[in-house]
Amino acid sequence: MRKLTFAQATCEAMAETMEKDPTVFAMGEDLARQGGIFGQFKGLPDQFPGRILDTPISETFIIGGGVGAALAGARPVVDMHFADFIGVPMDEIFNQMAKARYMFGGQATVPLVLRAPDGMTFQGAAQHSQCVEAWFPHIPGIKVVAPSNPYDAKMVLKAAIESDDPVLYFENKILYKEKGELPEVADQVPYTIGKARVEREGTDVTIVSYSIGMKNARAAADLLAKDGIKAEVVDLITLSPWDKETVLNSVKKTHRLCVVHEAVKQSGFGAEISATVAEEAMEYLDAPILRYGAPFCPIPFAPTLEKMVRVYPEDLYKGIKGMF
Amino acid sequence: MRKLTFAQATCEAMAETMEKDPTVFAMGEDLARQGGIFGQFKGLPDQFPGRILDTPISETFIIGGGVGAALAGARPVVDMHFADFIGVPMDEIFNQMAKARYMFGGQATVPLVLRAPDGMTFQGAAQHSQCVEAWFPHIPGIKVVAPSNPYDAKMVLKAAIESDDPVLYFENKILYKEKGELPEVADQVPYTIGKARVEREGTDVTIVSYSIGMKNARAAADLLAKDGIKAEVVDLITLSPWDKETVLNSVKKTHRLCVVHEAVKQSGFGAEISATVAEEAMEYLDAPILRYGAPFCPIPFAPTLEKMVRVYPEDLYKGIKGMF
Amino acid sequence: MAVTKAQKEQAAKFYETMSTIRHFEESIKHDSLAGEIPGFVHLYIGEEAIATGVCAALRKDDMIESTHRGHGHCIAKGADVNKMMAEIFGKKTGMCQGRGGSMHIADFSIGMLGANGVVGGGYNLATGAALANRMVLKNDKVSVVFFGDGASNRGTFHEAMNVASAWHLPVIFVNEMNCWASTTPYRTTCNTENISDRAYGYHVPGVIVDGQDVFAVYEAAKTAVERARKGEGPTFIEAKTYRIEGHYVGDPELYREREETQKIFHDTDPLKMFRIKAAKLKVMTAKECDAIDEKCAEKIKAAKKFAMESEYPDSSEYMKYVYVD
Amino acid sequence: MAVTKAQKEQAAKFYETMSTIRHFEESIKHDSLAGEIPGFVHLYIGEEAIATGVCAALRKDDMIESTHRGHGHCIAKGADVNKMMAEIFGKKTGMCQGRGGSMHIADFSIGMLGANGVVGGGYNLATGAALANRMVLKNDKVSVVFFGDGASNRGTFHEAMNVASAWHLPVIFVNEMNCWASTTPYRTTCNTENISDRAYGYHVPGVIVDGQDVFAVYEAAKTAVERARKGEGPTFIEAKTYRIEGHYVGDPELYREREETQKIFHDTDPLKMFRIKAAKLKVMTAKECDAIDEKCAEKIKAAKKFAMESEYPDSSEYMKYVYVD
Ligand SMILES: Cc1ncc(C[n+]2csc(CCOP(=O)(O)OP(=O)(O)O)c2C)c(N)n1
Ligand SMILES: Cc1ncc(C[n+]2csc(CCOP(=O)(O)OP(=O)(O)O)c2C)c(N)n1
Ligand SMILES: [Mg+2]
Ligand SMILES: [Mg+2]
Repeated sequence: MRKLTFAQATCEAMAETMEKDPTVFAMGEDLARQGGIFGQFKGLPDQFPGRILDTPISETFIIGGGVGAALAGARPVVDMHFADFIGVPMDEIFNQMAKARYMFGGQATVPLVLRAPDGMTFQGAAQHSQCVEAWFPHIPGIKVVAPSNPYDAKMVLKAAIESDDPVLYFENKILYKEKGELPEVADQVPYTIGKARVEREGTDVTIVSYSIGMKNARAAADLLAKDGIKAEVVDLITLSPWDKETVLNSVKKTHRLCVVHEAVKQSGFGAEISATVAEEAMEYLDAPILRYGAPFCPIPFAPTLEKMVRVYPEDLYKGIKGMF
Repeated sequence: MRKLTFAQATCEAMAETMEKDPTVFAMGEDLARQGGIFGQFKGLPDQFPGRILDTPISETFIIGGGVGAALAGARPVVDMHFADFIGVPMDEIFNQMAKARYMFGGQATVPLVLRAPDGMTFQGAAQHSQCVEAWFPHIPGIKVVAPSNPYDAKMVLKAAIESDDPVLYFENKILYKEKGELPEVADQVPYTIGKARVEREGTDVTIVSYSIGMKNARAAADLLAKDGIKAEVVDLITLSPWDKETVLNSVKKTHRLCVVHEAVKQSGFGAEISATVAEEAMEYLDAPILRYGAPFCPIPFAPTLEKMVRVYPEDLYKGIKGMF
Repeated sequence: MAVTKAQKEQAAKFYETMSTIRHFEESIKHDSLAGEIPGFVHLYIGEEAIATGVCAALRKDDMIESTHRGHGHCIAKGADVNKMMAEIFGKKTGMCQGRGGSMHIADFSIGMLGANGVVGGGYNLATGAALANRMVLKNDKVSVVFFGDGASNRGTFHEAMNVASAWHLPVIFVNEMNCWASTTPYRTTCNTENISDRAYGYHVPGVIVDGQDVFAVYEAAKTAVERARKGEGPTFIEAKTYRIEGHYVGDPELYREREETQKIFHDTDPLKMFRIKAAKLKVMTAKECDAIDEKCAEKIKAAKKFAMESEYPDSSEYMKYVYVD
Repeated sequence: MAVTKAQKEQAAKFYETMSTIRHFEESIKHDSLAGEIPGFVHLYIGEEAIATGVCAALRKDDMIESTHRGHGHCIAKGADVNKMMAEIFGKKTGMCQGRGGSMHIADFSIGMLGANGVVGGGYNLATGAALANRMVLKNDKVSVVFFGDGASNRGTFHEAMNVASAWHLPVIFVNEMNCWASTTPYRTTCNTENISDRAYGYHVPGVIVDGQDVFAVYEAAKTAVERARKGEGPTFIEAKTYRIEGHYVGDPELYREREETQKIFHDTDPLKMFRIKAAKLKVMTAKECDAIDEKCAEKIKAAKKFAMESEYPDSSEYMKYVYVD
């Protein structure tokens, strides 16, 4: 076992797939000279000369060009700089990347990964702090992943690059520096896109999250444990196609559900999870579903305001306690 | 009472507000020479010379320029041509239109209306048939409306133009030609953005929808009525901020909920409605919530395939029957 | 200078391609007006020389990105008209198995990477394909993106042109300057008479060519392709043409005079222009042209028959091709 | 020619604005490095002459759209430095009441419509404001959009320039060509030495000016403003400058040599250039400049004190300003 940060783990995933497959390349802003603004491409430019490209500030090209490169037979990894800017190439994602295969009747393959660093860091304010993953599980033709720890960061990114379908890979800015254990290369089990993981078993309540939301899920489970409440914690990992079965099975066992993410609550991905359980396993529920997300507000700058749009483990703890 | 089409009703709304307020103007593609590709601006270019502008095919300008015009003190109505292209100016919507007021601490006002014709017509295929309203109730700072009939088309558009906040106005392409009764001008009651309407009262099940989805809701209610099941039909009209209270009150009365929209089901706005009820009124439910939307598939061209991605009243009818 | 056999063959090929497109489009127009074709259809009538001249300068494995007005590009690149027709009718035997239709016609086997329902959606795809071919896959394939005068006002034009130029990518920007973007005349949305003036801003050669003259288009394209293949970067070709038909089949064309359009067609029809020039160059006679027209008419009749007799896709397979796995 | 009083006053105003910006930025730099300022901060040091020269040519009711590097624009347009400093510290007394911070600094009362965290986000806003003022509100206000060399590669540039040109809108595109876009040197992402070459593609006058010379910038801006106000349309001004500081405060600048940057600053510091030129023009003496520097240092010290002593916004009011109603 080795300790790596989330950012380093993604670098390993890149290196291993680039080593194996010469058609994998990456492009985006500040990748080649800087190794990515969060160090998530560090070392790769030297290791793979000419395959990590610094682009102009031209996001429709970065993403649209990535789709074109994929159509031509390459395996691009394109970087969004900040997920906040994903609106710029939204049409390329929505109308080209996601639909090329279907509308051309299977002639096209788009093996592309779009990496999108998201979430609040300290006082990034309204345009550098956002979580926008919820838009994408609504778009057929793309897959969406959002790992929560270094081990998954690596295995999920490898799976994404190896996938023949386009994958949006959300990576949280706070998580980049988090360290976690990774086994030696030989021990690793490939990740299958679409699979959730029961990270902690429990009998009393199911807490579902992904990405940075998992920090809240874990911390809330710890708080609850002190009161003897055993929370089952499910890390979704993939948001589309998401692993309904694992969530439903867990809820059928615990009879209570709490969903949490950092993104705005209204119309967030938590709604899909909550709604699905309400529709498919309501009879198993002993209490109304709890759902946590940010209030309906752009992200403010001042520390005193920013702290108000965050979700805290105590919120979950209190809410879940109220279920019993 | 007069009979007008939905498209004509929107023209009346435009004319009445433009008459009153010289700062209202409209811009988009094919508005001035054609009166809008669906006739939704017909007559206005002659009535208001120089205030209905044909733009280049430059959607970031149409929307971003609209935001700039609003910041400068005008009241722009901007047209999206097809809602399918809303990804092109997504950044302008998401990072500028929605946030200007908040991030500048209340200094800015963005009284803009974005009109977006959406939905399936016959075989428009993957890039000319889509419903994308679900992305926007996840964005704080904008309001989202989607009327279902000519009367609302007019009153909601007037309210949108008069609102000092930016409003996304989704208008369904099939609905444009539908006729409905409109009272004389003096009789009209102004619409308040955020209010749903109980269109039909009932006691046995609540069907919630908006826009074209209301056709399914009404037709299903008719089918159910034949079997003696009294459906309460709620037209949401506004998606953000949406009228939770009306929906919750209805569900508390009927104890059953069915949600339907034309958009893809997964991560659609129906999830928010369903999730909210599951969270706030679960104890009132006598049956699991039903949610209908399109399958997870781009919209195909061939008639035999396109019909598979539509929702039918019979689907709702069967589902709701199964609740009893 | 004596006319060579190769020149004659090339001329015949030009004419056959143009005539195929013309007949194809006339057939589609008829059937679309008759309500037999679902969806929106945009015709290439009057613009045939552009796709024909450009694609004649390409190899089979070169790649093109097309537009909503894509039938001509598809035929010129060498697609099977039966499968095209079937696709436009929404049949299972269509090249997209009925999932795409007119606006998403594509044939990846010949590098035709698709029509596009998003105006200006093709620039970045073509540029990305060029990047992949040159910098990643290390081959010498060339990409072409076709686009209209209206499309030239989209921001994607700028992003793709800039990158293509900065990185000397093998991509050719072929502007079909047909004076109209749907209902909007070109000059009301643009301050420059020639769109190719914009090429200067990227230090890319900007070439204006008579889009009604297939020989001229071919020569311009050949030069651009050679340049691109040698790694010298992109070229911008502005082909002057005119949109003869309505924006789409069924367009009432309230915004212009049908008479004027007909006069322009009368004066500049590329098939007619071909006949005149071919006679002057002595590469083809009117009779030879007539024979090709007849052959093409038959070919398109057969294509229609093929399409009409084909089945619609099986409803139960509607989810096929959303994902690879 | 004798120097007039007006010339002297103008020179003094130029220097005071530049000196205010310099002191403001030095103060911010210090406090940001000390960890007292939240968020990302981008400094305008070395580029002061551009905002100063441009805004001096504007009226109070003219409008500007700024960038992520927006303090200089805001000060030059006439904003109160106390409120600015408070905003950057995230305080309630800030002009955005602590909701925006450095990247969203704005002062609508003087037509400063906001910094922008989205690179290239300002073009369309400025152009739309120009459209509203000219075509809807029927006044003669002019808009300016500032943008970097990196930002010039965004598609929004193209869409705004084209409309502005086609409709002769009163908007001035001021390019701050500081040779870097974050870690990326300009010429690796662009094939033209001068960004202003692009103006030709829109038939818009493209002017290159020494961005270190406030007098030259002012003259160029004045001409552009007159043109715009008369309804003759947009102008593109490329002001050549250099990014002296890291991209943001704290940038390790691994991608370039600090020494070279310092040499460039030594040779082209706009405040220094001003002193030389002012002496030559006999509009200001070194002593007068020193006095202004001292005054500005005091003003910024007071601004910092104001900011530090101000309260953070009340947590309970975090939802204020999401909507008007
Ligand atoms: C992004 C986008 N905006 C608008 C449209 C609607 N639209 C379809 S074709 C067209 C006109 C295109 O004009 P041009 O590029 O000149 O091509 P032409 O039709 O003349 O061949 C428009 C506005 C679209 N399909 N995509
Ligand atoms: C749309 C978008 N893409 C990327 C970024 C990240 N980013 C912020 S500043 C910057 C560099 C900007 O360079 P330039 O426009 O030259 O301005 P300068 O910083 O040199 O003043 C980048 C890439 C962003 N904020 N917005
Ligand atoms: Mg055209
Ligand atoms: Mg720069």
